[in-house]
Amino acid sequence: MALDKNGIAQRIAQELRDGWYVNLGIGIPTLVANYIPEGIEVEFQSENGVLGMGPFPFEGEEDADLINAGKQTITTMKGASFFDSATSFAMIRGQHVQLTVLGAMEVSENGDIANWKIPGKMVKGMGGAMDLVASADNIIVAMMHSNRAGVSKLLKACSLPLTGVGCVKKVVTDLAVLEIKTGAFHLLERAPGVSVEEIQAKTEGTLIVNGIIPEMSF
Amino acid sequence: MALDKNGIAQRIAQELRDGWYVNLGIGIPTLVANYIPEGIEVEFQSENGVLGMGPFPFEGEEDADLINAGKQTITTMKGASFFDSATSFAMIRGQHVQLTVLGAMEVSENGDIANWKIPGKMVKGMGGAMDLVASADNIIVAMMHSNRAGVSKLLKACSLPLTGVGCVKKVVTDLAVLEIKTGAFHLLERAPGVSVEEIQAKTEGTLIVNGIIPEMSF
Amino acid sequence: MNKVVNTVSEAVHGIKDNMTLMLGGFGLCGIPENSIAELVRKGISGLTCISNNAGVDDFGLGLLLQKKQIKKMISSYVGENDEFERQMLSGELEVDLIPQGSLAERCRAGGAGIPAFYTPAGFGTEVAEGKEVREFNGKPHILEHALHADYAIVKAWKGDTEGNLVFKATARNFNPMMAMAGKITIAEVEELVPAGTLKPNEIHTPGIFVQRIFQGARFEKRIEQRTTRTK
Amino acid sequence: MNKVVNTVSEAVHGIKDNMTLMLGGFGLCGIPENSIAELVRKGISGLTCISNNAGVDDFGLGLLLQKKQIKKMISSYVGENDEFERQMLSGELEVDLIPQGSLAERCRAGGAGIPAFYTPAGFGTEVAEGKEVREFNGKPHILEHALHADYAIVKAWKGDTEGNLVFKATARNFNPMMAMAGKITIAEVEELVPAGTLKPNEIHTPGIFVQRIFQGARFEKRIEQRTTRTK
Repeated sequence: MALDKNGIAQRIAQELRDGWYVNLGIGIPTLVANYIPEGIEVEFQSENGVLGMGPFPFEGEEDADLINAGKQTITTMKGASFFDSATSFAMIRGQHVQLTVLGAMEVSENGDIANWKIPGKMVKGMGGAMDLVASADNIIVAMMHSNRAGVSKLLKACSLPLTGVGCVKKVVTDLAVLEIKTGAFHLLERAPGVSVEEIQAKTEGTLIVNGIIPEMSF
Repeated sequence: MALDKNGIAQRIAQELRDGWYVNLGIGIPTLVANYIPEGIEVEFQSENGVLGMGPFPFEGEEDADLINAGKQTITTMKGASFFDSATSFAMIRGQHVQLTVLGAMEVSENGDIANWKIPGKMVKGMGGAMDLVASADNIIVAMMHSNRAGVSKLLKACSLPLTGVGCVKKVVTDLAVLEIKTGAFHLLERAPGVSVEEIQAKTEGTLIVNGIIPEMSF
Repeated sequence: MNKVVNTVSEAVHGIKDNMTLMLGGFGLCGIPENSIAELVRKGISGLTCISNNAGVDDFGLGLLLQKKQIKKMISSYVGENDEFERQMLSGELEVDLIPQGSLAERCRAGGAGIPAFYTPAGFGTEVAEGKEVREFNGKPHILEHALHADYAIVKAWKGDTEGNLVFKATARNFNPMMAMAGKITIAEVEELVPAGTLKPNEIHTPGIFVQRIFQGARFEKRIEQRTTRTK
Repeated sequence: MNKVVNTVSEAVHGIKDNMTLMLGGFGLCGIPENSIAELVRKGISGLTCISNNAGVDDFGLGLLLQKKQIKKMISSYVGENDEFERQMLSGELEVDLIPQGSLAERCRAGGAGIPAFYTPAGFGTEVAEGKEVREFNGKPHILEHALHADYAIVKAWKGDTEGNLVFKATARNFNPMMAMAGKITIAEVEELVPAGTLKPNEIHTPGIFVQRIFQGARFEKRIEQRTTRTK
């Protein structure tokens, strides 16, 4: 059965390593914070200027001056720090953040990503996404395998304006975990009960299936 | 009579304007702080990371963590701030400092300055001088008119390695106040009792003497 | 060096039609709301606004957009504003979208006398069109230029009479870099204190970057996405 | 994220002959004196040291110079050190002199992922030799590249177990930028406090830039130019 958004987040959380600083994008990536594996300590950076983000505040304890990059009210953990936007992107561009998780509209088999613009229809802007994808060594895209119209989001080439080129290394969708290398999507894991055939059918880009593909385990 | 170092500093202090941020170099420039005209408020920046420098501390009140760019112990005034070296030079390079006063070994008639190196003999380094002279709109050089061997320091062309090109606008020496423009030293004022002839004799570069040259007044 | 002006009207004095402004803030967090209200009241138009976001329909820069006082926006993300999207898609509003990190760095560069720098952000995208590309350490980078403004308007938590500023939490965001990059920088603060009150070690923006400072009459500090958990 | 190491020996573990180090400080102010002493003790040699100054004959980096452990210095001002001048003029020591502002900005650039930037400092001088010159706004600028180091060693006033740092007065100087630019950054602090003790708003260097932190056993904090006035 395909994963829901929480399932995707939970699977991505397994990629976390002790001691990492992590930037989580808006949407599914934000949910990753709810599934940090036991015994592992990570710290969350938000590009609007905070390191050591904590959970949402209790009602009545919201602070208008304390938000994340999604403009949501947040709290901070012990050892948190605040800084300006230039310093925040110094952390990102300077590769001090070990993992970036973000959403996408399209990902191509060579690791291109598009997530900021639909010409003539929607232009919200790239926010920090272009800096994040151009800088980070370790980028995981969290998204549904197909869009609402049922069209694959894992493509031979992106059709939408790009956010970054050749930068995505791993994609976790509701159906699968895929690694991008040698110009193709390499299938690593299937969602529980989802067949290789279904993944193949819903992947427009080149899919490499090597040997037996295990199910994700939680 | 030629001015002493304090006289030079006192004359330069007359150039200060209310509300200016000022960077004073090591040596004669440091003395300028002792002669701020009445009714004028200026704030001193030191490039090692302090704005709002005050006088030297009383004996026993020195703080090893509080020094100026000459490594001397200092104090701070009300409203002072500390910052890192990158921010300090952002102030300088970004032209937020209204006046820079520094010493020189040589100045040329087109505004070049040399003050950091004597090949084969002395190489102390340029410190912040190259950033200061390349950035500041308003640079005054404070120096003796001739060196210890009696050789003019106001030259047609500098013989020593340059600190900056075409950047010095004004020079105040023990003998004169001179403006640099149109590729020449323009004599503006004489030290009390010093003749135009003496200044002419001790200036190797082109000296323009236009009309009657007044004595400096203190 | 006393930088205090008594009213918001005095603070924005000199801002004229068709000027370029920088405005601090991220979303509605840390925005100079008193100054924005005054610009709306004065009806200054044809403005080019450099600001990470464009407010929401009825708050922040959205208020200036409603009145069509903005000619051009230079931002990184404008996704919370229907009127913005309408004006942009209809071509009434010029928009220059810039990666957030490049926007922050370009403002800092403007204030720091760095005319241009290389960044990997945006290579291979629309953002790189017409820009020089150069490889460093085997990785392509694009050349980005400094941004400057006639006036920068920032919002701080506390400020002293000399223009020294302290920001609170994530309301800091773009404010410090924009303070550096304005020909004239106006700071509105929640609390104006005498010089000497703020510890020199804890000042975020030294007063040298600020030309005018005033205590805002009222701060709504609206929350854009109130998000809570249950006990 | 606990970054605490217990001894200076553990802190400098992994620093080997011929590596490139950044060392914070301006003159003798804000230098990591415990770590320097340990490098002297361990006899690590062939070092390239990026540091604004080179200490004095018998303190700071001067101690490493005395023992000829430094192959190359990258500095802006080295005028307080006779042994330095002797080694440089004799050719025993390579020296790369850099304008102080460019040095600071190049360290920051290294930490911030900016591979290169333009600055007016040094145009028309020896410093510009071999460097690209480009005009911006009618003024010539030179291209300067980012600096990086295998290890950056900084000194802070207070630090917490997560590596967050606060500096005191002008002992801040180059320390924050160098902390950003080290592959591994070691912070020695006068006072090590538990996480949560330092206010998030008052932290100068966020812990993300620091990999190891320890409380120095002893700080001499020598004054280079004791200057006083009389009452």
